[in-house]
Amino acid sequence: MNKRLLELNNVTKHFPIHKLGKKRFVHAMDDVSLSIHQGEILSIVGESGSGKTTTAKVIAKLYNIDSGSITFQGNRIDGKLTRNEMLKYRKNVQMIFQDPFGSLNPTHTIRSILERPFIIHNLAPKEEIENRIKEILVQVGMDPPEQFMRKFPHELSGGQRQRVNIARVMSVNPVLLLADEPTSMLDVSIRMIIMNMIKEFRDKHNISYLYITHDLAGARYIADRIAVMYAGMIMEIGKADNVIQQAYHPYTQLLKSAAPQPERDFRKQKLTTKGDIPSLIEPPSGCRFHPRCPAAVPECKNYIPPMTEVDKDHFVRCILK
Amino acid sequence: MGDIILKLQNLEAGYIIKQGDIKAVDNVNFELKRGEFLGIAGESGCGKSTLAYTIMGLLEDNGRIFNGEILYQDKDLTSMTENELKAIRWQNISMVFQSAMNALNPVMKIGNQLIDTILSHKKDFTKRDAINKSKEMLKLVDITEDRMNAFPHQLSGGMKQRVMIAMAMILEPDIIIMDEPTTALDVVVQRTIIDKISDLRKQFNFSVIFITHDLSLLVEISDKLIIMYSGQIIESGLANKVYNNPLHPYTKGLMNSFPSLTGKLQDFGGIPGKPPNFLKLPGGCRFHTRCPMKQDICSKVAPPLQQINNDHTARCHFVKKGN
Amino acid sequence: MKYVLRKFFWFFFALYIAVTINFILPRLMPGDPASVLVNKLQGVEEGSMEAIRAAFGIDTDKSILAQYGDYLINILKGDLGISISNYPYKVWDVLSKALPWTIGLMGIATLFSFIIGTFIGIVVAWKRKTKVANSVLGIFLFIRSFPYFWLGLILVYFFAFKKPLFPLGGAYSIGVFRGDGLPFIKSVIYHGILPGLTIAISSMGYWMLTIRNNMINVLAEDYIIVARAKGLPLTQIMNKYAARNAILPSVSGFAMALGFIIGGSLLTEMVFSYPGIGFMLYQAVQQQDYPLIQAIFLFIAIAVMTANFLSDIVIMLLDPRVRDGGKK
Amino acid sequence: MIKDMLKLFFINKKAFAGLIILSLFILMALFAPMIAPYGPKQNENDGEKFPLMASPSSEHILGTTNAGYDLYSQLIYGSRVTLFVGILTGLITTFISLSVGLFSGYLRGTVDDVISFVNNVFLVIPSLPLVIVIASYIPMRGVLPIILVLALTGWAWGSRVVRAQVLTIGEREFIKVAEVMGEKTVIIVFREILPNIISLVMAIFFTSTIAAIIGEATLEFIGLGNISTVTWGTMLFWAQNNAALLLDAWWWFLPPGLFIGILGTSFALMNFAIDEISNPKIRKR
Repeated sequence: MNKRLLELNNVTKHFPIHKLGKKRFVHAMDDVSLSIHQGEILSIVGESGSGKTTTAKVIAKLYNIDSGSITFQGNRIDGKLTRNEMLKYRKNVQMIFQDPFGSLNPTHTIRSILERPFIIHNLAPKEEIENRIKEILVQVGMDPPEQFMRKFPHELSGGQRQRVNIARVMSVNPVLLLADEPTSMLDVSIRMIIMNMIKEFRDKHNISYLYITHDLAGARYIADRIAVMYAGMIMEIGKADNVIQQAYHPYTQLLKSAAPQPERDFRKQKLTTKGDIPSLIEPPSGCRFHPRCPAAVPECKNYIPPMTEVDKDHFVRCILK
Repeated sequence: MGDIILKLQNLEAGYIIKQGDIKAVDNVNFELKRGEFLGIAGESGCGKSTLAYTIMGLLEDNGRIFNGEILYQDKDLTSMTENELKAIRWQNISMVFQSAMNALNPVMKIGNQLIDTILSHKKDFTKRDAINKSKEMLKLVDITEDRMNAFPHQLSGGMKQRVMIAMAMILEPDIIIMDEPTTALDVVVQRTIIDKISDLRKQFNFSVIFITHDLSLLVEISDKLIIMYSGQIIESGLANKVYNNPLHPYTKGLMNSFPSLTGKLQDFGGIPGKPPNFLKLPGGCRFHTRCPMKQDICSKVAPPLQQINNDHTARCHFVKKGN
Repeated sequence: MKYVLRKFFWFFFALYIAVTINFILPRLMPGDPASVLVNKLQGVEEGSMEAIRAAFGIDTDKSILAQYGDYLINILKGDLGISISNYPYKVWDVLSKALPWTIGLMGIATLFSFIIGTFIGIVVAWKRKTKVANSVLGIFLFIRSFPYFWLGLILVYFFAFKKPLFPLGGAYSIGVFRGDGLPFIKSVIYHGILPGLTIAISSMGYWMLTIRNNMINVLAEDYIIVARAKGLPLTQIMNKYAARNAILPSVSGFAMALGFIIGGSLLTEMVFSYPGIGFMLYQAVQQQDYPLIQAIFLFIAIAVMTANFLSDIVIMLLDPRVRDGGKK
Repeated sequence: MIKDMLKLFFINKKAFAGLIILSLFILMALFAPMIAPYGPKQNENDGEKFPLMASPSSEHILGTTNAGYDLYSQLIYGSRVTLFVGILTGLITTFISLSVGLFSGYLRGTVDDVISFVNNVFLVIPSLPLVIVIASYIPMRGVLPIILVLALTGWAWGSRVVRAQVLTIGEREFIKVAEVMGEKTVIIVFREILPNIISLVMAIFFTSTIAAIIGEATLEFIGLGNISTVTWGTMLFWAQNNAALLLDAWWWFLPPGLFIGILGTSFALMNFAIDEISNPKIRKR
């Protein structure tokens, strides 16, 4: 639990947008620092446009970062890697995407989708691949595997497709899995099953996760620690239960009060915020949340508060703390 | 809350496709009172959207109403001509669609899209009246009147959905059907919209049929709850009763699929397997293939929807009256 | 506004490329146009010969860059050189006589075919399940597969030769003059009907199919269902909701198709001996009048690019998303 | 998926009709010497000269030309060049469109900027007039120059459509998955993207083949092709040059054009069927 597996230090990622005239940027990630320990599940929670998916894609090396550093198992990986280094990194770090149908090429059978990892990373001799695929399919609960191997993605349900996706990433025995809202497009009845499977792989194989979600309750259920992102910045990070139960940041509190809670009589509670998620092209000055913050004071406009430790391992980016 | 304004009796509807008939709504009965908030929950493909489209009379060309009645204030919508239906649709029963992104015509100003709704129904309205009414409705959903001249792409997702709510309310209908109106939206936006709907309902006393797969949200906001599975109602009742005392194993499974935000952390399970194909429905109880409590009888005899007590029904062999 | 500027910039740049291609082509070709020119003009006195060479840009004494510079300057001055087959007339003079005919005939025919074809396409999509709609679709699919010139031949054969309802060719009757007023106009219209019809019939299928496919895509959109649910009259749904959205890709396709249609129309003019630039191109090709061929190509390129630019502007007026610099 | 599509293709009535017509033409081209009563440039049989400008008769089903050639035989032999030019040009055009579109769409960045710029220029330059200009400079011996000229001026539309499609597919998650898995670019392009645009590729092939058939006929008709070969286009050229129309020799100019149209229709039908199959919105309704 204590070994640091992945570390992001002050990572910034801006996407240029092409328009006539001056060059402008989408501030997708600003000054993001976080770390994931061996065998830990860190959940990033935030609304769309908060930069959580960009964070995962940056770690997956789908994007290069603008500044800061990313260290994996003690080695910097944010620069350009050789083909071999890249392959090695890819074998260790894998990603599960949100859309279970979009993640599977509709023109290939499950079998030919699942044999790619073995071929790319040279994991098994040709004649063994078939058996390895079967093993892994059983592991993700697709039993009997023969029945599924010949099928095309469109012949499977959403839950089955996501199982195939998990099977594919599991086949390379990764140490870190980036899961980008892996259950949000699934039917409610199957979500917990997939989440439980993810948890189980952590327990059994000591795999670490970066688990991205917009569902606060789900994050609390699955994660050891939670990071709350807003408009490209981390606002609060700490032990899962602490972040939820003692939410310091007004934004975390907002998310909390907005989440559906059947045990509460909602008629009594009203949201205290107005407005939409700010433009990431021209983000608000100072604290990114100040235009919507019910507790904002004049200084909030003027400077970006630093991350402050409010409790043990519980950090908040708010001027009031 | 008062009189019954909508009553579905033995409604059967669905689609005719090459491989056979699909009865996506199978023998559905319910009553909706004035001012009531009825939640309908179920997985994708349980027939909840088909139900909405059937009530609206908007089924696609291959859609059919096979049997049953939809009684709006004792008038049967299923036996009406398209013209008679037109007089009731939107005027008395309107709808908010799932994807606000695509529900507005991208090349028309939203003001005009509101106005044409009024003008096609209210013959005594002048254009001026319609404009004023539209502005008034936009104000109700917290959109300033200068947005009358905006095009849909200039609005955020939440704003578009609020425009759709204004559009659904503009003729002051008795019933608004909402088909997953907040599914595509972020939690905070979702909450503001839900708040808005509840305010407006208090103010105008219309009934809402709210369709979603998000049971945790539904329990929180509904008066009455209907759980659908494979085209059938498998449990219905007052929302707090269904939440506190779910009877059907499927409902229990659904309840167990939402981890609690602040409550005790326990293991949550979900429901393995997938809903049956409408073309190859299993014999007996439709849920028996996925049911953790299944017995021999379940695959042989289809259970009826039983009245368990005053406000609670369930379709399972193993629930008894007074449970 | 940025959108217009960008399109305007692109328009000029494309134009510049077309002009440059026009300069490069004869210099890349294996044959020697200069020798053709010299052969053709044998007997012309040496002084004019020099002038022609210079005008045509085959001044071998100068470097290619200098030639290019001269060429660009000449183009800017509207000096396209001298037509070989119409010596000693300038290309521009020859061309300007043919231009109005082509612009008139092709412009009107294309506009008609666009409007009618689009209209038919909308109706066919709206009533796509009826037998009539399907057979109309089939007929257009069939007609579209024929070369324009052959359709022209068929029309001439049946409606001018077998049943002399219309003239065999030309733009107006012999013996009628420009100054005659109404009789001249009548004659022009009378002569324009068959060639116009050829262009209209053969290009109509394109518009019809394009808008039909767009319509079918649009009709599956949610806002159509909403419009239906709102109880709007069908005509309003069809026009303001469906057709209004479906026509956008058609308009942006207009310019692109125009290149194709102009190509086809050129051939139509040949069949009807219509004194436009198509017929002129035919004659120029036969007589190897390279300056004229190139000038005609340049003109067509300019026409297509202008149309392209205009359709971009129309799209901007029709689609608020483009106006805001969003989509596309 | 691809198999399903092919299956649908063969079930589709329009595609089937198109396929039948095309096969008939191909058979006609292959077995021309057996079907045609005479050679394409034969003006005598056993020392007996054919009549000139004869109307259809039992000896000459479609009459003869002013040089005494049998038009029925010419029509049959003409299918050879027309089909050859059409299909080969279609293939080359599709190949260029596909390679340009695939790589500019997937690689993006500067490569894409440059390629799409050139592409856009080619798109707005009217191709037929350009072909005429080019063809008027090169002496056309054989059909190869025609094929090259048509292919080189006809690829722009296709590559733009491919590029647009590749751009959207490139955004799909399975491409990202392949990247994260460590696939090589070449494999991503050919194994992951290409199978997803098969229907588009077919559509481009059909469309460009029709364009090539008409383009070839047009060039021949103006006299820019090799007028000594026998194709449907040159048949029309000779018919026009000898005023067949004014001589009421319908048998000379009617059949070749009709055949061009029918051949074009067969491709159009298949193209239409592909559209029906691959566009779920059209299929559904």
